[in-house]
Amino acid sequence: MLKAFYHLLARDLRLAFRSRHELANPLIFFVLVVTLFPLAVSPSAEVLRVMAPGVIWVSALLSVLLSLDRLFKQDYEDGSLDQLMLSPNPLVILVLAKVCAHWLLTGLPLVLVAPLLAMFMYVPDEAIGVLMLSLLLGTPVLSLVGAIGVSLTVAVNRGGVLLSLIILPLYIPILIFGANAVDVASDGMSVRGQMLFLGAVLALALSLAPLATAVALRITASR
Amino acid sequence: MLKAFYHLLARDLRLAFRSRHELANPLIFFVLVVTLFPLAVSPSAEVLRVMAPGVIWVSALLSVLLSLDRLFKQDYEDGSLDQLMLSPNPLVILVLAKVCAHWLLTGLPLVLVAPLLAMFMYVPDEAIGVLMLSLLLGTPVLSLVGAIGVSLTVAVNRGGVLLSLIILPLYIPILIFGANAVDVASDGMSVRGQMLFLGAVLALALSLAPLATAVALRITASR
Amino acid sequence: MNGSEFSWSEFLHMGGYATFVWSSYGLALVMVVFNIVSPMIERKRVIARVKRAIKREANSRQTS
Amino acid sequence: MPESESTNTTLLETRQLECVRDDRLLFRDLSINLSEGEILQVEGANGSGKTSLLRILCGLRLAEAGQVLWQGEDVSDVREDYYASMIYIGHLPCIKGDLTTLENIRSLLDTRSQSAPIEEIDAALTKVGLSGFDDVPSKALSSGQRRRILLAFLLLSKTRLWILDEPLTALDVQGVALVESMLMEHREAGGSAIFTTHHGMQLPCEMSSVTLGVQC
Amino acid sequence: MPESESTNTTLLETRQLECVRDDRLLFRDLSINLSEGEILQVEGANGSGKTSLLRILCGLRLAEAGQVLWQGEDVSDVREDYYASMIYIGHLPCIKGDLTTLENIRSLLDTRSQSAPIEEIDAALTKVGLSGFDDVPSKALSSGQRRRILLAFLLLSKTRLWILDEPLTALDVQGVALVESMLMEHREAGGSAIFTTHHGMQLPCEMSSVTLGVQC
Amino acid sequence: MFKRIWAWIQKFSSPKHFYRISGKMIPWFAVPAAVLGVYALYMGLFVAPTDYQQGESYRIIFIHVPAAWMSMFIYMVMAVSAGIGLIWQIKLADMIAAASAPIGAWFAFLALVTGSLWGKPMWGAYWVWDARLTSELILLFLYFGYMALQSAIEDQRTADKASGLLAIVGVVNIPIIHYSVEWWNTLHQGATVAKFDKPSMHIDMLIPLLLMAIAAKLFYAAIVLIRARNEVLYRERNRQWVKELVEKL
Ligand code: HEM
Ligand SMILES: Nc1ncnc2c1ncn2[C@@H]1O[C@H](COP(=O)(O)OP(=O)(O)OP(=O)(O)O)[C@@H](O)[C@H]1O
Ligand SMILES: Nc1ncnc2c1ncn2[C@@H]1O[C@H](COP(=O)(O)OP(=O)(O)OP(=O)(O)O)[C@@H](O)[C@H]1O
Ligand SMILES: [Mg+2]
Ligand SMILES: [Mg+2]
Repeated sequence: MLKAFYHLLARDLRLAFRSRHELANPLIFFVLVVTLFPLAVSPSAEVLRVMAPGVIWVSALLSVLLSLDRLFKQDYEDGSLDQLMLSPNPLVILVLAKVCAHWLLTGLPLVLVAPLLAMFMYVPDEAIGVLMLSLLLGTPVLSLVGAIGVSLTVAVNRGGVLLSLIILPLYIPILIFGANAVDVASDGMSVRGQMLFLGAVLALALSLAPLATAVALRITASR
Repeated sequence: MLKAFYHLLARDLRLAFRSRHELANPLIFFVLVVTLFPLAVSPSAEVLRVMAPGVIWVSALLSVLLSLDRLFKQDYEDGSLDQLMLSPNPLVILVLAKVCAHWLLTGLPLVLVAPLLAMFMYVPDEAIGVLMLSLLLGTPVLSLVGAIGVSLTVAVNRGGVLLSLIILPLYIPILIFGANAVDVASDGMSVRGQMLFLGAVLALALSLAPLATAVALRITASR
Repeated sequence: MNGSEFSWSEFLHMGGYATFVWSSYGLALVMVVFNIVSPMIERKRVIARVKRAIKREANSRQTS
Repeated sequence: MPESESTNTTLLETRQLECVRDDRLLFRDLSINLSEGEILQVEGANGSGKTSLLRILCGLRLAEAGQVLWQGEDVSDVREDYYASMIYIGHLPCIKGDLTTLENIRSLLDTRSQSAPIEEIDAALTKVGLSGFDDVPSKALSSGQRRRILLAFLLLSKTRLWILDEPLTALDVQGVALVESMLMEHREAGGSAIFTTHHGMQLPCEMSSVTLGVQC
Repeated sequence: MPESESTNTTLLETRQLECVRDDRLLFRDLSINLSEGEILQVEGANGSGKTSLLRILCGLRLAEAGQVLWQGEDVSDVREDYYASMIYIGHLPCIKGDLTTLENIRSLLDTRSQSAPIEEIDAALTKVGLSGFDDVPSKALSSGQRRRILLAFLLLSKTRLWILDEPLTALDVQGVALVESMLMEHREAGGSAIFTTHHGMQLPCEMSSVTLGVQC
Repeated sequence: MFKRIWAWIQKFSSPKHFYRISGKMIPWFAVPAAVLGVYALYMGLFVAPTDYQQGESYRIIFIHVPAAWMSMFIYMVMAVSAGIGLIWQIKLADMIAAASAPIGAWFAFLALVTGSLWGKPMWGAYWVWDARLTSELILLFLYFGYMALQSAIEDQRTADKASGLLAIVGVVNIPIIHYSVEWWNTLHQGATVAKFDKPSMHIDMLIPLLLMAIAAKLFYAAIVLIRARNEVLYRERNRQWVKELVEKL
């Protein structure tokens, strides 16, 4: 069972590394979207500093959202998903493997590059650690919850925007707490509460989301 | 030839109206993304007023970007695009018809709903007209330029983020001028220069982009 | 440096801007070296690939 | 191999066509000569390049070398002329799941700037065994039924040259017979066709053939 | 129609299966009985519900009414057991274009928690005519070659029950012969199979069949 | 006459011919590049006087400015040769374009980073949203877009044409970007710290700067040839001459 998890994870990672450009894409999208704001709003330091936590979090969220497609869509379309569902292994494990791969390929790079963008947007140094931590706790939740949404919409063609409609509301708590933590940290206050919240949500999502996704897949696979 | 234009436009519109939810999607995405900012940054009127033009423009841009897929992707995948290219009519006309349909289905609704969002974000009334005008001039350019990008990436599977990488840099001038015009109008100044610029870019895009798209399609259709 | 005696430590100190100056020059050096080395590695890879293809072809000709 | 009894007008001709995919040479120096009223089958094993050849003939793909001529002129020079008198049906469905059978046919005809009265469309649908399905969204049709929509389109398009890639895909026995009779009628009306198929297709008439690939 | 000479153990059984799609009743009260060593062909015109039936048998689709039993127990109760001993190959490729032939086969086997030594895989590839293509990314293969990867997977999976939806799609004449011989060998080894096809498949052995649809 | 020129171009631009000639040309670029580079480095670090305003930090100029110039120059080279490849179907031009992109991206990156490193002591921030900086950043993205598209499309000819078209569209857009960013910045803010308002440069600073710029161009020429040769080998790998050549290596 652990082997099944590991094999699927390895396959997904290998697939991603096969098309190198795709690997970098969510990251570049993230950077690009963040860059749009100074251009659209104002390049002045005061304005940017206020906006930065929110903008970075929203961009991270959108970047994960748009890369969710690669979780199941292609597998659904080429029939690989059928094969996964016909696997003698529990579907939950396989789902978890796919979500893991997704996070390693999208969430993690965002966590790593966010400090740079934060610096460009004049976020004070002491808040940058908090930003990374909040993203580290938050992005896995985005992947996990996103998986539910994708599995529900996988049969809908051109479901991209439908997907956002379904998932964005679920993302909002994460967004609020994540962005708020950075904001508070910029003012030099403690962010223990926010972090505990994010941690709790992560634990919850980790235990429930794969199950929900597996159930959803069994439903939507019926074609 | 005009008939070919009209038929294709009608087909695309009919297709969109057939799946009603899809019709509403770019609009809902737009509204959702705009809504994220008060949640992520700050609900205070001063902050929102400063951010509003930029945020609305960025959201409109992302919303158009994400809906670009429907321009050619599906037609490519189901072979309809092959049939279009084998049409005795000039490809440029057909491209223009598809772009028109795309704008009517995404750009126009954004133009119409933007005033409402602007009001919610405390944009002064005198700037709202400018916002609409700037979107009216700008969104067609987004569709036109976007068409080039989509036609280049149509053969790349999971090209969604690649598409953004290619197009976002090309969108930046529109974004800057559009958002800036609203900003300036909020301060009660004249926006003649910005509007002229947007108009000029629209004229340029209208005359060159369909050609480039047609060339790109002939290139990428080769499979 | 003009006039006064040249001193390596002073030179390396760069009037207090050592970090910035030397990391710029360092990065430039890295970039130059990378741009020289990477096409060389690439060349080896291409040649190896062509050789493999030739060998495969020869093999398949033998078997058939 | 154009020594058929048909008129001697050459419709489509290729000269020294060469196609390479991913390092593998699929064919080289391929010269085909299709005259009016001729039916040509492209044969070859899996992966021998049949689909690639047909797409090159349509101008949807660039050949590595060589030319495709329509009535003696390079197709890229007489594109509109050529496209007005040929029709290509490939592996892909070209069908919009959200449109009904009727709408699909109409919009396919539209791309060719053609139109047909409803009676004619009805007749074609009946012929291909889809009568009664004209207002069903195509996504609710089975794979074979979807292919039949294309057959109706083929009938209605009334073009001189048919280029068909595996027209028998997903069709049942009746469907195969239907395609055969359609080809015969087309030929009698003076039309030409190029097609590929892996099923043995028995036409009660002369057929030329080209075989691709000495491959694998 | 399970009165074949094979052993009497019933592997797969359906009871009063009913399938409705889009308001149209495809079949009702369908009872199939597949014993060990039996080969069953599902017949029917386009759109008669063959694909739907096979997906129901796999548990990939819910029937409107009725049950599917694996060795006497409802498949949803013995899912892991059932899935460990059956394999389904449908219309869709299940192939990743970015992976090589070898990697594709490996990862397909992985989903079944199986593995095979490289020699065995090589042998299978040779058998299906893909030797030499083992390190080619699958997207560079033709449609028929891609189907052959699935045949290799089928060979390597060594399961008792094969459920094949149109296994002859896109295959050339040799490919068809290959599938026929594979089915024969599978049967001799005591395996069972259910398949659909529109091509006449001639197996030199008894075959049961079920015909769907009094339709159209 | 015209025909003869065309024939000559075709001959010279045949990959095989290019491969042979370019092998001989590389040292002619590489050696002067190295010599000039080292000399400029010596001049810049040891001879050029300290700037009375910026102190020693200004020495970043000898890296930063040539890199910034090169990033723009290479984009033009890339777009022009992509255009030639697209219109006249000259494979060599496509190869040059494809070989240029990564080098240009590296220079853009170098200009950005050295600029940032210079900005910290000068402006007190690694980054400000100034017009020139922003358009350099966008240039880097244009490079990324070109490279991503090139590598995303399997078929080499399609990839060349598609990314070539993109490079050309990018060129149309560069002046638009340039002006929009300028106006954007002058229109509504004055936050940018004092810009480069140096009346005239000390000659001892100017010379190493110019030498470095020339060295950078020569360096680019050498590297682009090496890279283009790799492209030739790779893309012509099925031709007999490549096989023969490789067997000798
Ligand atoms: C990330 C930060 C920076 C970026 C992206 C950047 C980018 C550029 C670019 C693109 C150019 C070429 C402009 C042209 O020739 O049209 C340039 C030139 C130049 N930069 Fe920077 N720069 C940055 C920071 C700085 C800083 C901090 C300084 C010094 C205070 C500086 C000083 C110069 C000078 C002196 C030139 C030459 C100007 C000329 O040719 O007229 N740069 N830079
Ligand atoms: N997208 C692709 N990229 C690269 N190579 C391809 C691609 N598609 C097909 N090929 C290669 O081109 C060759 C010919 O493919 P093509 O689809 O034309 O064959 P075909 O004769 O139609 O085969 P089939 O009978 O299986 O449909 C194949 O051998 C394959 O290796
Ligand atoms: N996605 C769908 N939504 C609704 N109805 C569908 C869908 N797919 C198929 N159907 C309907 O179900 C019926 C059976 O389809 P199915 O694909 O099972 O037929 P089939 O026997 O496999 O046909 P074929 O031989 O053409 O493959 C068809 O008549 C069609 O109307
Ligand atoms: Mg084919
Ligand atoms: Mg079927």
